[in-house]
Amino acid sequence: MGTVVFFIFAIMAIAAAWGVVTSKNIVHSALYLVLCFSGVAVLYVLMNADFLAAVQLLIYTGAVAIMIVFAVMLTLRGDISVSNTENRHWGWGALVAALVFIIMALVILANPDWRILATPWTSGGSAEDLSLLLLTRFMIPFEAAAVLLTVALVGAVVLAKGVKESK
Amino acid sequence: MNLSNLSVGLSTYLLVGAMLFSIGLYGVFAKRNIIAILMSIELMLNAVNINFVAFNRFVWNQKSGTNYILTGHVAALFVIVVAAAEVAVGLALVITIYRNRQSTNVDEFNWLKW
Amino acid sequence: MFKEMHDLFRWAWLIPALPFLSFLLIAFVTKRSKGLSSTVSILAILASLGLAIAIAIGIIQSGAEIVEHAAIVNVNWLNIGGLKIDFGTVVDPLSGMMLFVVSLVASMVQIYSLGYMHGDKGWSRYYCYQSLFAASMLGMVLATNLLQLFIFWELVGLCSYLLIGFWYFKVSAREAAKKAFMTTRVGDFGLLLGMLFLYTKFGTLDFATLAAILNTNIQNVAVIGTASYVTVMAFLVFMGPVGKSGQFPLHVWLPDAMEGPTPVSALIHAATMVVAGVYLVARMYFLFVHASPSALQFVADIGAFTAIFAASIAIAQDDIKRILAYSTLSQLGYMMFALGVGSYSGSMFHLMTHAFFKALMFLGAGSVIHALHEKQNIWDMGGLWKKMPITGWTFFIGVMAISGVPPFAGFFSKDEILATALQNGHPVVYAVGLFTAFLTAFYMSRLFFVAFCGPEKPENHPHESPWSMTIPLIILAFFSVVGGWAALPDHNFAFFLHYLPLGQEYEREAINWGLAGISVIAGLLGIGLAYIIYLKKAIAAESIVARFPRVYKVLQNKYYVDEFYLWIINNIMGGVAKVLYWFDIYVIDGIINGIAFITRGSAKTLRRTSTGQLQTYAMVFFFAVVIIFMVFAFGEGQLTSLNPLATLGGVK
Amino acid sequence: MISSALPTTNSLLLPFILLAPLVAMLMIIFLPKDESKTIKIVAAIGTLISLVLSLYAFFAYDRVLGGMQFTLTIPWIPDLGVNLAFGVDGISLPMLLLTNIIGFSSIYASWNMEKRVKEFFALLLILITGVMGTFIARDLFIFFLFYEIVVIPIYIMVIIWGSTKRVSKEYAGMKLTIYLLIGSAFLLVGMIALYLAAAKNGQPTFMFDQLAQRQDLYSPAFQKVAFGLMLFGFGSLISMFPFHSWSPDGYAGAPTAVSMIHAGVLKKIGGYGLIRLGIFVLPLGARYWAPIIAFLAICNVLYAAFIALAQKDLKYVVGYSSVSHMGYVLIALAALNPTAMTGAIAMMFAHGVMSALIFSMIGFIYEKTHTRNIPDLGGLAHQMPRLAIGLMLAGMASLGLPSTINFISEFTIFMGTIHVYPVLAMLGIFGIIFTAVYILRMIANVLFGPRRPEWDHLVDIRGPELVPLVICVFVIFITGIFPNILLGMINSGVYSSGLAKVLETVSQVKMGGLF
Amino acid sequence: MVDFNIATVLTPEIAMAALALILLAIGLLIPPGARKGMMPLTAFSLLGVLGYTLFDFFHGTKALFLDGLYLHDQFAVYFKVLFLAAALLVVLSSGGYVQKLAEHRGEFYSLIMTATLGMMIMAGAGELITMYIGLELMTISFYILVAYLSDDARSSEAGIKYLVLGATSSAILLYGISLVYGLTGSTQYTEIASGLGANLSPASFLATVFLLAGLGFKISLVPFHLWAPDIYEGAPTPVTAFLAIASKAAAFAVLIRVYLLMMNSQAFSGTGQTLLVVLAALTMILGNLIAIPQTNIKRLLAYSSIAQAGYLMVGIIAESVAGVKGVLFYAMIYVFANMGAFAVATHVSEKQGSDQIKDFAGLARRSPLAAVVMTASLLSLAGIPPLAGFVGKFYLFSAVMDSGYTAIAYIGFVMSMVSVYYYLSVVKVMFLGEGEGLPDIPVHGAVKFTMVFTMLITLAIGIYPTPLAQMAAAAAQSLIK
Repeated sequence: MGTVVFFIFAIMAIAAAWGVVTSKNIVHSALYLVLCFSGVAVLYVLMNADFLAAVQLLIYTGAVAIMIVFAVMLTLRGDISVSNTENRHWGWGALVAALVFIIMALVILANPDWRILATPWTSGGSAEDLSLLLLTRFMIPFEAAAVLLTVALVGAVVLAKGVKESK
Repeated sequence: MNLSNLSVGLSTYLLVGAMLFSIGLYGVFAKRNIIAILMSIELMLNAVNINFVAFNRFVWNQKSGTNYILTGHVAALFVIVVAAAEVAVGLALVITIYRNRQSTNVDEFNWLKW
Repeated sequence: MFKEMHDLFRWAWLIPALPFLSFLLIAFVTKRSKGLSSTVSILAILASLGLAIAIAIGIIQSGAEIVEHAAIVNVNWLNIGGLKIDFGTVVDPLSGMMLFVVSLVASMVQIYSLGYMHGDKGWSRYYCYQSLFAASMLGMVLATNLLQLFIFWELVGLCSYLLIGFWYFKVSAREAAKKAFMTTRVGDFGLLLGMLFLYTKFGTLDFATLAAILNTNIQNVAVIGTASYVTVMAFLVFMGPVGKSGQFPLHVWLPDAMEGPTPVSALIHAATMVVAGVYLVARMYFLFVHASPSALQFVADIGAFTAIFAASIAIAQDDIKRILAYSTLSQLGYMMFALGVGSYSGSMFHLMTHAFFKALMFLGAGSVIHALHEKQNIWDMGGLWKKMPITGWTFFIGVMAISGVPPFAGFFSKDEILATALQNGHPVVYAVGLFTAFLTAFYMSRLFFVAFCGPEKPENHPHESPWSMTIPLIILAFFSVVGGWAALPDHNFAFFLHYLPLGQEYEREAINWGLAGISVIAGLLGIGLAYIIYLKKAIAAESIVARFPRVYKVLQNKYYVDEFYLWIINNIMGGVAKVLYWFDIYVIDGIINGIAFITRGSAKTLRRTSTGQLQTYAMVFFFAVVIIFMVFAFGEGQLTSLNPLATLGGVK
Repeated sequence: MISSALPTTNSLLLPFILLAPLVAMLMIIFLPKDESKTIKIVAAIGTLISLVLSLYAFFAYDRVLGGMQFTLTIPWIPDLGVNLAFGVDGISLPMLLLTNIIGFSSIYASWNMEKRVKEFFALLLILITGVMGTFIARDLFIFFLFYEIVVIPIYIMVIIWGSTKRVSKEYAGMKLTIYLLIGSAFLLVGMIALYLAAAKNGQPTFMFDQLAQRQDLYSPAFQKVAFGLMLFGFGSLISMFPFHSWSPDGYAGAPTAVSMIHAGVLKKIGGYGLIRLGIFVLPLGARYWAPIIAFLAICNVLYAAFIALAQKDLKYVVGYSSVSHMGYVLIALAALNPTAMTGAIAMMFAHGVMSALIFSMIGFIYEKTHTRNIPDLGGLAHQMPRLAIGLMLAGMASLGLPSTINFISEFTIFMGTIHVYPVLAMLGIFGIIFTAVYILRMIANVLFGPRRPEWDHLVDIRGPELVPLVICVFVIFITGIFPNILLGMINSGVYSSGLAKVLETVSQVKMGGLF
Repeated sequence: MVDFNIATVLTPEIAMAALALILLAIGLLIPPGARKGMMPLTAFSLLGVLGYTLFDFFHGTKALFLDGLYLHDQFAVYFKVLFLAAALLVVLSSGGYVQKLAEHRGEFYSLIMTATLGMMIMAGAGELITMYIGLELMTISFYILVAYLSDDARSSEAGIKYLVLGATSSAILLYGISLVYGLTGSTQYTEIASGLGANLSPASFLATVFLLAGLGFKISLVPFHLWAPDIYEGAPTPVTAFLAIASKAAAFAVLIRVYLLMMNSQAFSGTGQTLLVVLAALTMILGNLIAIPQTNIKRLLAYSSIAQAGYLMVGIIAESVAGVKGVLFYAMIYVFANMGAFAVATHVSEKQGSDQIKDFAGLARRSPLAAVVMTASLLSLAGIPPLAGFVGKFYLFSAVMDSGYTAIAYIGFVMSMVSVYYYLSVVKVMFLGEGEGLPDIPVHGAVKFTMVFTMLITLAIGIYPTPLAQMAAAAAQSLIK
């Protein structure tokens, strides 16, 4: 059953990702992105990362996607159906991306240690377990991440508001 | 949810990650709209997260000591945070540059060259 | 006696030092004051002359003793590992004679110049150079070793250069000076090489030591190397004299050197400097003697050829100084072949007498030129004997002397040379010498008859020169007459000098009146022929010229040797220089500039990789990642494990 | 003066010599811009102090004792083994003296400088200090440091105060700089390789003497490669064929003072380095490369002499002539025997003084006539007799006239080389003929000939302008007439520093050479 | 669990975070008229932290915190000193520049603080996730700083380029981290070292390459360098300075740590090492070559800094204490040399309104101090004695030659002499161009101080490098047991 679920959502995620990069309409791309994130969230659940799945849904499908949609709306002009076209070099892009995929896939497939099935899950993974880690071992990156978010906030404000040189 | 009897292997998960990564990469390479590029980057970061979680689940699930067992999750969490921050700044930048250039087409962002 | 004399000889260094002092004085102190400069210079050279006379007397008194034990004083000059050179003075009959001749002629010329150079702007400079020349020449004569000699040798060359180019505003003087320096430089190249080989072989350049080594070891070829090695050295050393003494083929500079003031020509290019080569060969005679016979034969051949070669040119020249110059060349050839045929003392004898009468004739010519306001063509002169009696008479003495008419000096020395040539088995050389004597008499008489005896030219207003010019003429004329008597009553200058090379016993020999008669006849024939052609005009010179137009042209153009050299210098050397310059600019520099150009060009091309398109950057980035990974994996031999078939098939 | 009165270790004499121009430079920096007279005087005093002190060093040096004297050693960068070590021996002392002679003269040769005086003299003093530093350094690192210090001031001086002729001064300056720097890049690699090889025994050092002592640490193969690198670096500096092409252009572009110092002393660092670093430390490498050096040296002599014949620009003539003369130094180095080595050092000294003199004279000519084109000049002896004397004496020295130091050094060189490379040495001696040709042609065409009215307004050199003339001529002739003053010193240097012993050892080594 | 003295050890980081927030607050709270005091305030607080860090360097003890996830060794502290010094100099030299900003001055300084904080975390990180967060903190601060002049389209363009490329590169870095995690089960350096040592698989190679690419992007290693010139050109000049100096140094701090663990794993024994050599050589060659035809001073300095990264890589390739020491030494002097150049460039572009090299014409006359400082800085970058760059290069290349890589030393030295060519072109313009009729450019206050200070330090280290060399040696020793 898990296998079926996995394949459904994995294929969904990949297909949605494909949609993101191939859709000619930027709004469609944004919606595909939401779909993709959701599919990935399901994969997290399949891998016993329930908390992460929740975070994924909240942050990505919620916050990030909404932000993107806002940005799309703010910057949209002209015909929306051609708002997201490919550039001239897309063929080369496809080639390089394919090459990257090939080496990644080869490496993954060539590694016998990774041709394994899951052992029973023993490690927890609840918000509590994670928070304990974050506040002890990963205290410094955690604090830094807090600063990082502040910086992002400030930066977004500064940039969006615009800094002018006084003449 | 009890999905303990799943039978999909690590490689498969990793392949999904790799595929998402490459698709995102393609998006970065090929899309004209800067927002689409930002979205593609999000895809790549997601692919990495799949990797982290999968490795945590399959390989290091039983590694002794509580200190280690959730490193992948923690990493994924941080990546999500960073991705969010990045996208926030990125979109703000998009707005800025749109104000300046009246465009979101990266092909036109080539004033700085040579 | 000898001991006391030896103390005198220790002071020989003063002879060059005094003129050198005067040179410094003039250069740094008195150059503003004309009178003072000339006074200083003349006083110095006269003092040197006095000393030289004293030393000469001392030498004569010392007799054979000084021949065997030359008075040598040495101080160390340079002492480094592998090279030790002394400076010193050697007093022996050879140097004594030279000292006397040089200081005498130099003083005469300097006194003469008081009149000749009167009013010249470069007066002080002139006496400055004169003093330097006297110092260098006298220093060269006194040199105890080859390097010292070479140093002064070059310095006299420098003075010659300076004095030829004394009137530096004349382009011809400038070019002549340059030519003189460059030509002699070619000879010096060989001399320098010879010196180097000598030092490497024998570890010394000291004449006495070298002679001793060669004399003692000559049998033992293993010690000093083969005779041919010595011969090579002899040839190389001989190159110096070829340049300096104007032997063929490096004779070209000497006629041009007449661009200098005439007293300079008299002093340097007739009497003293040009004989330096002869002097050098005489000094190094032991080397030539020990070399294979071909070396001396070569010297003789070159000398003889130069003698007749220059004499033949002199016939066709019209410029009074050039005639004298070619005559000098010819006489130098005489001295050289004298050495070659083994007439060592004869050569030195001729050197001395030639110095007297050639200086006399040059000064006489100078007197004429002075009187005629720089006219030098003999055909523009005429009838000068009457207007300038002193000059005329003294010049006549000179002509007689050079023509070998007894009892004038030239007769004795020339006769000794010719006699030795025949005795030592060089009949061809003898014949050449004899014919040269005939030619010499001919062209000198031609000069004399045309310039002094011919019809007066109305446009000329000659008058006798001032006393400062005539007194030296008279003194030199005196020596031109009595100079040869030194050989009397025996017929050999060696008697006078008590000197033979290699310490051989001097043998008296009587004068061979038969041979002497032949040479006198040759001289008289020459004079007679000139008399007939130029004074009597019994045979028209023009008709001879008309009969052999080519020959005349070739002679007048000095066998086109100058043209040939000029062609070589302009076309070969200049051409090579241009080609190499082209090579330097376009190939060597071109490579450098090419590298720079390639660098800049590639930089400009590579710059275009930065397209400004961020997606291109990203693609390059990931493509590079792929490539690096592939290389990495391939290099580490991991590529096979990446084979997907193997992976999927589970073949492990 | 007896040197034993001086402390033989930690003498402060050399630092003072080094510091005097530096202090003058600092004073100049703080002087106001328009006080050009004061600036020049300060510069002159600074170099004069150095000159006097180095003269004192020259005569106070104990030739009997030999070796390094007036030494000073301060550990500087301990982890690299760098010592701030100064000292002079018979090899470096003449070069030090030469530097100061030329340095002092060059100040006066630039006495008429009016453009950006302050910067000019400040840079010039840096240049002089740098060159001096290379010669008194006993430590390779310090040596190299000083050497590279001088490159940039030269560039700046060329581009600001230089002159343009066949090539632009910017090009000339850049070519000069990059050429020397690329050469020094290879040198640096060789130097590091040497340093690392010497540090194999665990005690890193840059001291020349210690590097030389550790012969057993350098394999023959290593020596070959390392010496090759040195040869490239120093060879470029001494303008060895075919790495000479910076030299004529560089000199033509440079202002007088720079040409003087560059041709006079800076170039000699190449020869000095080849002795100090190449032959002392890597004798086997030197032995291996010697035939090649000798061959290239003769190329230098003849090739450059020929090209000088075809030149019309005065500075190009002298530029190529200096390339030609360096050939003599190089072949002497290649001969690898004490006599030739003495000659080489003497030649460097002699050529230094001579070229300084000739460049200063040409500088005055250019300054007054604004041309260096030989056909445009002529008859200058009429208007400027003193300058004519200077140029002529320099020319005579250049063609190796006896009684100049140049003759003795050439002679010593030939003496040392003739039995090692007979054919090549003969070809080299043959070169003196061509030297005579182009020098005499230059002198004749510039100084002599009819008076030209267009130059009648020229004023002869006078006052301070005479200083380079007087000093250089005095040095040329006094050392030429009494050569033991200089050659005795060098000789004691060659023997007491152990160079002679090294040469003796190496000459007995059999090696498969190229010729 | 938590070490009781972690607070004392983390003082600089905490102080930086606090300062960032305080400056942010002050910037918002105080009235615009009083904002002139922002610069001195920032500078003095940075100076305080720098002083503490220096004290820490000499008197602190080596310690591991949080099970080795965060390291406090002299290596880390050395880099913190470096970052703080760079930040201080940037702040000092940017006073005039920031004055021109109508608003958000507080944020500017605050962002410099956070970027510095990110670098410090990178240097101290003992594991990859912490490192990554530090890196992102730095990078995101830089995204904003680069695009700070939001009405300047070039600045925005640089920002967007940096953001896209930076994010892509961090994605690949993350992918590498995930692979490392997958291979070894840990993100901690020491454990990775032991884990990878036994595992030589394509995956470990891929992880290595991805990590190298991610970090190589930051140090602008060829072929991951293409972003640098564009971003350097577009960014505000002080930001460019900071970006070129500090962010590169931070990436090197990480690279050294990561590389040393890779080194243990044999992954870099054969081909890997060769690859690095080739990349370093390419970096030196391309950086120096492309710099030649540049006409914009910032772009020129960008390519120059690419080349400098190549030199620094050489020290890493040496795989020895000496090599690391060389990198540390060179990185420090690089701060001062580059800072001097950028201070002048900032000042001139502020007065002149242009970054074109031709606008430096006659600077030697218009502002002798600036011209001299620029010359000294550029020549130090080129490695001309007696300036510090020479000694630095000497350390680097002697280390790499000692490890047996002579070829790269040739390339390095030759290319650094080629670099003299374009540095001298700038010098030429400054000294030769007369700049007719242009007014003098006076230099005052903090900017003057920065210029003089950097030049003096460059000169002083070049003449007497021992103190810095000892510091670098101590730091390198603390890293490698």
